[in-house]
Amino acid sequence: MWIIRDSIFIGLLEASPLILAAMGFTLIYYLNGFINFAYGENMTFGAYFAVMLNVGLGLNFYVAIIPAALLAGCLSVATYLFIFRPALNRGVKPSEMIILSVGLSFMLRYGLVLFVGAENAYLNEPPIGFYNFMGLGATNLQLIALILVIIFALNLYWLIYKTNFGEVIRGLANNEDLAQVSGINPHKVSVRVWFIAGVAGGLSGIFSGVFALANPQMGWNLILITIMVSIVAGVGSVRGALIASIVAGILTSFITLISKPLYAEVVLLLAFIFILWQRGGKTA
Amino acid sequence: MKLHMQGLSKSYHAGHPVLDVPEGTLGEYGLEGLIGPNGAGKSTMMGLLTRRIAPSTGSVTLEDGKTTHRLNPLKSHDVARLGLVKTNQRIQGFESLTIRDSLRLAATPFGQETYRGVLRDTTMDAAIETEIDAYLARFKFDDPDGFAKSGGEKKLLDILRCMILKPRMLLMDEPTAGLPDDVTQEVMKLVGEKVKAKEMTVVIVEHDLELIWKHCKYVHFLSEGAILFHGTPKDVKKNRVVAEKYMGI
Amino acid sequence: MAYLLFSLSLLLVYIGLAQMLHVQFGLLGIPNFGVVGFWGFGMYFVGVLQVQLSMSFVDAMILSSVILAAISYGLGHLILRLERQAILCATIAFSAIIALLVVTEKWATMGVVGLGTIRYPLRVFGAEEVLHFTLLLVFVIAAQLYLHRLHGSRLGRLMIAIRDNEELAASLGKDTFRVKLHAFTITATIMGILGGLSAALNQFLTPNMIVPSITFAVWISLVLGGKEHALGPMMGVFVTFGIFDIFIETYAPVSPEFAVLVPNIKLFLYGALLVAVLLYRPSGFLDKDTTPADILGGILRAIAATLGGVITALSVTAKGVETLAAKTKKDDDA
Amino acid sequence: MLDVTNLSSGYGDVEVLHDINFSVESEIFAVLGANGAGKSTLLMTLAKLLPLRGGSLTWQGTDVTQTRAYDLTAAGIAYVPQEHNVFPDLSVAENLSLGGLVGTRPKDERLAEVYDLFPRLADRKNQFAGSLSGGEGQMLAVGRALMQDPKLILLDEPSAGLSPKFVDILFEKIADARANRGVSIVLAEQNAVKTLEVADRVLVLSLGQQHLLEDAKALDRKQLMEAYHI
Repeated sequence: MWIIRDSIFIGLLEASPLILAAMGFTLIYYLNGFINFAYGENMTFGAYFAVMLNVGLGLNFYVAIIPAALLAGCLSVATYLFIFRPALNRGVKPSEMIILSVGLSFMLRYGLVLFVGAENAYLNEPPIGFYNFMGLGATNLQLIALILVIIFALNLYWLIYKTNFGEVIRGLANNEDLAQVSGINPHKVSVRVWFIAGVAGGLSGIFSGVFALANPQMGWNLILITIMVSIVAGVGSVRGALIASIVAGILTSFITLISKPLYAEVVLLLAFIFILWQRGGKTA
Repeated sequence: MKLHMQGLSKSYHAGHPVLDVPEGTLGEYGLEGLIGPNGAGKSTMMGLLTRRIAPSTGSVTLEDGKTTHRLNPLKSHDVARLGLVKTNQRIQGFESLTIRDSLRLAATPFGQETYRGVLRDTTMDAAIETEIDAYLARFKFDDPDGFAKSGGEKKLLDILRCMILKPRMLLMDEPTAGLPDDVTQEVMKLVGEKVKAKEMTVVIVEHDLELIWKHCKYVHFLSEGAILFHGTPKDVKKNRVVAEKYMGI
Repeated sequence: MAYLLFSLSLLLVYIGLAQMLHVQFGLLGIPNFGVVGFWGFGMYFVGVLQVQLSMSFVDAMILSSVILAAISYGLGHLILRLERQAILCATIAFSAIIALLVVTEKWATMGVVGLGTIRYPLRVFGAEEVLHFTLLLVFVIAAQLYLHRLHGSRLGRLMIAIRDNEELAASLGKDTFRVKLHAFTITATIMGILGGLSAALNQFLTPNMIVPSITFAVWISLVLGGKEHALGPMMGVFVTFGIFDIFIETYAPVSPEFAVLVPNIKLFLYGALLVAVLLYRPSGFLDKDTTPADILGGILRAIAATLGGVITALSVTAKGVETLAAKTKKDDDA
Repeated sequence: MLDVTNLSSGYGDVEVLHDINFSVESEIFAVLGANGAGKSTLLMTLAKLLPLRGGSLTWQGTDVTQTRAYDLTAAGIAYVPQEHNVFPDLSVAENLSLGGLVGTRPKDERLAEVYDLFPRLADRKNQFAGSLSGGEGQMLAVGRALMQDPKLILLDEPSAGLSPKFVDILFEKIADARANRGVSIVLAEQNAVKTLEVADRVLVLSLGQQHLLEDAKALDRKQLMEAYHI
């Protein structure tokens, strides 16, 4: 039994950034129907904004999170307005949109490297405390990250499924023509959705080093698993992304506990190909 | 060639079927029409016959005098190779192929596109080129060596692509939509010649009923997923049910 | 000189990969985002068989190709019926699996320690590098000639038709899945053969050679060069790898301070170029109807652009050196 | 209210409608024609989901030829497509709520009216719209349009694929909406008889051309059969 309990506990701790990233990524995927690799850089930049505000401006560690996430949201909107929307308007096909997003991802990532260097950037952490929780160890930062992720994820969930704006988003993703004749301006809604997704991505980046550090490659390392989780979760369902990311986290830690950590990824990747095949490749 | 449907049905949601044909035969009379109001299931029937849509129940068989082919286990390309071909209602095309290349593609028998063939100089086949030239002489395109430009040219190319496959049974799904009148006349003339020469049997699905009355020997009337009536154009035109289903009278 | 030969050989490998991707994506529309997986599989498999089992190069290459062909065929069966985004994800996943297995299976690959030394297949004392380069050159030229023929052939026409409208091609009696499956298997296996040839080229293999950047470098080359043009892959690799990795890194007189930035600038520009091309010229440098005359003009323009870049780089460097000198002088004075 | 002058429209490479002229007043305005006549294209163009290729469109005295679909909706024109006329992954209540985005009266008030008109929808309010039957789906689509408090509804073949009983109910509701709410309706239909029972005036299309424009009462069977080529 310990192995299940441990898997769930470690899995949740590990999956917490993934949960936000998968939900945010899914929002964009759901609305615009293409895979956005540059979302990885959205996470990276979120973490760097936090470093900048925390170390550079000396802002309190927890306070810095909020403006950093908002800045990440703005970055996301900027990529939409200046790159993706013009491309969509020109009728670039989904498979080419992906290549475009890869290009943007390279640009942002190595632009960042040129700007801040390839080394890790560290945050000024508050003192680390160590807690014993049902016989399992976790640091105070890990627990706070987990709690914050739960709060943010629930908020996002509530926004999408319980508010009028959530209806608008889902309606627009469901049937754009009908949304338009219901009085919805798709561009306005898209801008807001990219902002929300960007905020989620930024938060995910901040949490993914458990507040510790930022690195230009961090988003890139997370984006593949984010894409997989989001696609496995089904046809652009934010609810599904929430569940799938938790399952992926728990499954990873379970396999890690019984074998080599890297096998967990291999198993996940094989499962991913298998699920795609089973579903007949309906991604969007 | 004849198409025989047996217990053929298709339902997308459990319950109400979009098409339900206990028994039916198409292609006995050379040139036939298939008509019916919106939502009657004409497109579904076309899709089922060419194996683009899998049926919920029932089977389709293709009879060409000697042999009978069961179509159920076949893929859509197998059906085409048996000689059953359909023109498209919506404009379809290969945007990177010129008109001539598009016709060459259709005229090349499958299996001749080999990796070794790439090394041999076999891209031009004299017989095929002659045939294409004949078609292009009869049907004028703005620039036969360029791309099909207007919707009409694309639609015509779609029909010619099917013709050059030399099908033994041709299903035409709304051939006139988007086609200029004079081209429609010429297409129908060509179809008439092929049918007369017993090279192919043709079934036309059309909204333009004038065309059906004028050219078809036999008409099937489809409504609410069932073949309600079939007969000569005269009989069908006289039938009250037809007017009723079309206009609710 | 030896380094130049190595770089040129690597350039040929990239051209070869881009040529195969041209068939997969440019002609057939299969978005293979796992190029590094197929290439890396060939490289490591040939390397392991040679080092651990002392197999001859030819035997190792044959065995590796047969196995990779079987894998590609199986993978193709699973994914080639899927829609494009799904194919893209599945091939990325495939390459990630290969990269992970190289790290975990230490008994065969030596893991992060690295695997070596792999010897050249053609062992003539003193001329091994040249012969290996020649082998790659012959390989790439042969592939290029075949591609040119393919573009005007029945098979090429069919491939383009499948890319444009697969359902319509099927309705004309073409077994589109079979065409895709065979082409995918063949080209993926050739990617593995190029990997096998890269094993000898690199001599010493480490897992960090199997990184997604390779896939993307090939993609960027193809998309920049022109995905639908037979010369697109070659052109693309010249303007990316050729200019940056060979010309600037090897020849441009860049100061060491500046040199460490070059790879990052390169990747940044790759990204920027890709964005610009997709937004403003989606067909890439060479349109599918580009003629040889256009290409010549393009080359001249490319040279001009390169010279411009080099001059800029030189002036930046000169300025940097000047500042540095001034600073050193100030320090000295102090 | 709505004036259509020399309108032409189509999809992609094909021009479907040529030179259409009419104006809709406070009435039920029927658009009849066999399939392929261009009814759906006409309504889609009026809803501004297809751009006009020629001609102009005026709504309550304002030129709306270039107006976007969502702005036209806000100006009081609702549109019910023939197919894909609900948000399948949203519940019935959410579908109606989206319809209520425009309009000024309290949403709950309008919702109550729609549930009143279609009690079946109230029973199914938490069900996904994608799981409704054909008739219920049509009701939801009409209900969603009524939620907008429109001055004009463009209704594209609401009877297609419905059982006769449902068609009767639906036409009754349409007549009801006209009579009690004063909303004008452009009703595209193939089913001429039912339509003529409720319509004031009729535009008959034939293969993309304007065949005739007539008072519903004055139209006789022969004219109609001619237009339908039967």
